[in-house]
Amino acid sequence: MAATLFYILATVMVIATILAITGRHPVHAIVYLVTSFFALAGIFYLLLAPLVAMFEVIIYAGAVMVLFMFVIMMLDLGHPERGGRPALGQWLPALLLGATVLATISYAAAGFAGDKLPAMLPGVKEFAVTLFSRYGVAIEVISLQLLFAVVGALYLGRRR
Amino acid sequence: MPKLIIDDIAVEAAEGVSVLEAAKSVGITIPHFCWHPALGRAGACRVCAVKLLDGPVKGIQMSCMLPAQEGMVVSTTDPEAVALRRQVIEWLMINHPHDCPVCDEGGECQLQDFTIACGHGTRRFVGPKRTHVNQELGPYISHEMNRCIQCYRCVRFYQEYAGGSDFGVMGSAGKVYYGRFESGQLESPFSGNLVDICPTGVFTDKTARFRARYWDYDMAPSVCPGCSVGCNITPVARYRELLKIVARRNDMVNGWFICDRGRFAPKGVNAPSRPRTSLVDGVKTGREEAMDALLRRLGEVAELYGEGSIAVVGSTRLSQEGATLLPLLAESISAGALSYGLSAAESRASSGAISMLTLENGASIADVENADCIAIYESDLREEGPMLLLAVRQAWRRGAPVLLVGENSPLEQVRGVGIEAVQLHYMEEAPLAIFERPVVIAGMRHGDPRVMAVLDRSGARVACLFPGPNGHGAALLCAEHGGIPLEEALAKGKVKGLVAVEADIPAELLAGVPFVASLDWRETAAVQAASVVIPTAAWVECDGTYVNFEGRAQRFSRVMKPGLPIKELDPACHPPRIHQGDPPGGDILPSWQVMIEMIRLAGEKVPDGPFSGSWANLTSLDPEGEGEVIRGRCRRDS
Amino acid sequence: MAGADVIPDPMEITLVIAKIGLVLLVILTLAAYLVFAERRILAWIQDRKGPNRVGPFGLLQPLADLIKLLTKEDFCPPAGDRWLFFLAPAMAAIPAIMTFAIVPFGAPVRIFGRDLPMQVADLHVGLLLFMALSSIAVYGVALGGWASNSKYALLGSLRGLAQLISYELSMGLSLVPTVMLARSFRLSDIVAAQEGGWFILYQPMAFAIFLVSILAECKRIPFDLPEAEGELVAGFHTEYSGMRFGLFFVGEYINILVLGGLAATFFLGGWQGPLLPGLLWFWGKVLAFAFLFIWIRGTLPRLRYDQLMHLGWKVLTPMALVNILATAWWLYLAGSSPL
Amino acid sequence: MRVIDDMTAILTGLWTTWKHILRRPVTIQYPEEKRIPSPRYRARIILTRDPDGGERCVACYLCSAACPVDCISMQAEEGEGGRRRAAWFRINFSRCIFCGFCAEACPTMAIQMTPDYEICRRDVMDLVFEKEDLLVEHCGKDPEYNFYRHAGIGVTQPRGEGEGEKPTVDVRGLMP
Repeated sequence: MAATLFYILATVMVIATILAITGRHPVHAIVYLVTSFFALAGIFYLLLAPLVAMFEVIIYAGAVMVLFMFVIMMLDLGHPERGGRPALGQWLPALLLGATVLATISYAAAGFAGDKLPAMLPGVKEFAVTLFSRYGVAIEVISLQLLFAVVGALYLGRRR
Repeated sequence: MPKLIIDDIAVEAAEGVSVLEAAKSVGITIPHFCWHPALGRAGACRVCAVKLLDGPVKGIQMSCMLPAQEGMVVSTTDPEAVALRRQVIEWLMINHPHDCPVCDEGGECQLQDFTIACGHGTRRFVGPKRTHVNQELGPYISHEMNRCIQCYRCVRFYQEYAGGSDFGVMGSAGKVYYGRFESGQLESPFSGNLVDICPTGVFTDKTARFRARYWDYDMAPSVCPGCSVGCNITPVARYRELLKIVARRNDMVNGWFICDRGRFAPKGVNAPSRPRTSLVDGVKTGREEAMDALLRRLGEVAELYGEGSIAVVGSTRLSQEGATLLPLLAESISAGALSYGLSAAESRASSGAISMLTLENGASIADVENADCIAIYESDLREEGPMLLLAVRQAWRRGAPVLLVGENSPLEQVRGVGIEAVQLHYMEEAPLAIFERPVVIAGMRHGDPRVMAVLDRSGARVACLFPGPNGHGAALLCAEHGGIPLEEALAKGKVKGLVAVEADIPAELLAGVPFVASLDWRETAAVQAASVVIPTAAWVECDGTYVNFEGRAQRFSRVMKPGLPIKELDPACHPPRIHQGDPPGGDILPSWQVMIEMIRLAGEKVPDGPFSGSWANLTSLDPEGEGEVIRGRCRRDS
Repeated sequence: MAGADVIPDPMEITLVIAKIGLVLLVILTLAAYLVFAERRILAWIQDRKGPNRVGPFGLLQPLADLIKLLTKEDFCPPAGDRWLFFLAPAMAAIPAIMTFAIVPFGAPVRIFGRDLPMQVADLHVGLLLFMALSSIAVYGVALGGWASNSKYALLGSLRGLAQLISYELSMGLSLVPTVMLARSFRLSDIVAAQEGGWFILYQPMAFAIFLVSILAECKRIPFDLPEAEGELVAGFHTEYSGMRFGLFFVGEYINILVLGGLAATFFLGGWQGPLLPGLLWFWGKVLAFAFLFIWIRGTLPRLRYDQLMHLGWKVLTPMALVNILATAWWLYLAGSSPL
Repeated sequence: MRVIDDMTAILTGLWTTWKHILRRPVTIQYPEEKRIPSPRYRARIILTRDPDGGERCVACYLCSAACPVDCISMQAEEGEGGRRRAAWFRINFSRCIFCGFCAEACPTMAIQMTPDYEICRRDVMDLVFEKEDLLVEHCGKDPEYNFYRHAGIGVTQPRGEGEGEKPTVDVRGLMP
């Protein structure tokens, strides 16, 4: 049952991602990408990582892509979908990088093929404890960075 | 040329002009009733008061009585003048019956306009009003004396200008009465102008009584189709019905007035029997089918009786547009004869006149009015050109003798306008040579073409009264294209098919013709005899051009849409419950457009418009303008 | 794949499906009547009578509205993006309905010898799922407005986008203290944690922030800027007609019910309450929230856009952050079990 | 404290609306309950008669001229006794905007407006009212006025016998 679900979700994800890359209209591309995120979240859930699944949706689909869309809608980009297809030369670096990533993943997958996943993944509590004790400093540094960004945004947006 | 200042505007007035006219020339209208451009001043109404602030005269003055003088400073808005005008108009309104809602003058009434302009609103006088009994003035003019403001315009026109003797002024002071000395029809052939000239509703047009209001009228500049004088008129229509005709000013032709015949004579536009739909053998069809049938039958006639057995007949009431296309139509259907509807006598006299007239020796109405001797040759002006009679009277008032030459110039015609005239037998007897500006008015009905040559040599200006409103144009084209009288064509016995385009052919001439087709808007003998009838638009329903007796081409505009008048519609059809574009019977074209369609159907090359070639300069005539004189074309062309 | 390969009990599946069906029925009916109730209550507030013609007291009005919407022309602007235009209403309505899956709407009952929780899915990350779904609902507004290819719709959807992601932040932050108090993301745990006292007593500030934020999330007056009929015709759904408009509309009212239910769950003890059965308590609280929403709509005027952003970013978000800090300090000082 | 002021303002608003929830609605249930507008209300147009029972309308065309939407049309004709009257008179109520200019323009008080506002019809064409539909058997709002008694043209009475008129002038009399 879970395997069936996985294959369905994986197919959806791959197709949606391909469409997101090849789609010529930015808004359509975003919709495909969000679909892909959903499928990914489903796969995380199947992998007994519901927390990651939720964060995937909240942060990527719910925040990042929405901001993307906001910018696309705010700035009238005209009709980029009517532009010409990228030339072969422009495809090459992407193909090259894609092949490298694919090869790496294949190698890694082959290496881990025999390993068993742990029977129970850590829950929210364990996750939090690890995050805030072991990686506490890093988290604080990142959050400070975000705070700077917020203060900077407020500064830029202040009334003169 | 005195220079004066009116309401802070510097005006240079013509010599001898009144202050009122000087103000009018710069667009300042001073209220007035008794003053009229054609009748001059009387000083009777007292509403044209202005105040002179500086100059040779000072204080309140009547502007119509006061000649414009150098250095005058005139104020029309001075409080004193305004107050006087308001008081005067209040006096004039004291006895007014206040019946504007039922008065036909309402909306086009000078008294209404100037009462408002002078600032009089509410009647303050509480005493009783003076009343009068009305007179029965015949079928054309209705009389309502209670509305009178005693401006004397009617009497001045009727007795002085038009020479009538049966109408005048009676009584004195508050009893002043304008009317006939006893009830009965007005005798003057120009009595209808009382309607136009009365500034209020004493005289109104009985034929259009209680029909419509000025703001609802369909109006357009037009030309009278009554005779060859070509008086400028404004036909008034409402609900696709011609209601009445009003004179339109054109100083080169009729001035301010028109005759009763042009104003009241039935024009046939509203006639219920008027052809409104195309007929083939008495069966209603569409216009296209009727034209197809007409061409087919003409082909059959030509096949049966041989080439040249068809005659195309026009008339002198066909507009110049139609008349110029007539030869093209004749050519396209291979007609053997072309006629312009002139009788044999008319044809001879007209061709003589055409070859004699030049730009120099033709007389206009203004020439008649300024003549110092007038000879009327073989003509009854009451029939052939009534407005010339009025012009003759103006010349006679200035001292010009009037000679009536020939048997067909009855003495009665001049009696109606109060002229004394001398009768002669022959043109040669007239001592024209001793006068400086003699004018001969020659009738074409009984005229002798040989006399035309005599006139040409006499040095007098000549006014040739062609038959019909476009007689001059028809005669010009007749000479150009070799038209012949229909009698002659029929006499040869070859004509077996007739195409009558607005032609008034006597029934006896039609009797022997096997095939007759008619394009007309009147129910003529030709329409009754025709097996194919195509209705055309009447003169008020289309644009067109008439060439008047002196050779002045004048454009008339469409007054109303063609179609059955609402009055004649079945009550069930009005208001229309289904909305449609054309009213019933509205699908008709002017005759010249029907002719172009037929030329196209016959497979000939279609001209761009009615006027091409040497006539092209007529295309741009302005209906509001004075017209263009095209007299003497033949001499110039040859 | 390892993990969840357990064959579920068919009985359980049947019950779950039955629960889903029941909840769906109740929610849709309630949403329909919420529309009617809003029209009547607004009318009363404005001294009018409201719809009272269809059926007794106008009670069949929702049916009449449904028939009208169903029979109207389904129109897409010629220059619009057809595909997204038709997708958007569903993206607005479905997350709202899905969210209700995690809301516990009554005390667990024993049926067929087993404990049956009155909740469709008792996820242990339930609160996060709510956050995830509410962030997805943004797409409905954004895509609907953009796909209409109309200036009013586009402006409405831009406003909607900015408003929804802004207030989602303060909403999420205001919920952190409840999680800290309940020590779980699981909604049934949160309800259970309030047995001794409703969280509104401990967290009035968080409740206030949450209440304002859900008003904004529902796009209700005084935060209805994405629709703003006085300025933008009908905002992001200007170009919609018929049942697609109906979907937007129903989605909005389901959202009211769901957010009311969540507010009850997070701060008012969920289905808990004395004397009366849990189901009644829960639905009573939900309807009380719904009434509050309508009442506020009948009272307050619409904010200006800068006021809206000011309130969200400069008032609610800092307040929520301060509240989290304060709660953390309090919990730290009070020890492991403050309640 | 601004916050407290703001809160009070919001709560006051909520309290006000709460009070109105409990108040009786002012709505009138139209087809069941009807209001009677004031006599000056501008609705369905009628053509009234004078006190003697004659048609007041003299078809002077002033109402059709005053009408800003051109919904009035008529044709005048001469009736019995020299009375001017309308051969047909038509008001297209589907166009009428009930501005009342026609009634204001009417010099004979013939055209008047009534408080009858229920003039809906199933068919638009039924909103075209003819003279028969417009003419009523009473004087409307001006019970005494009779135009022809004042207009000195001798239609309802011999000339010189109307209100405020001297006997007719004898033109042939010699007295000044």
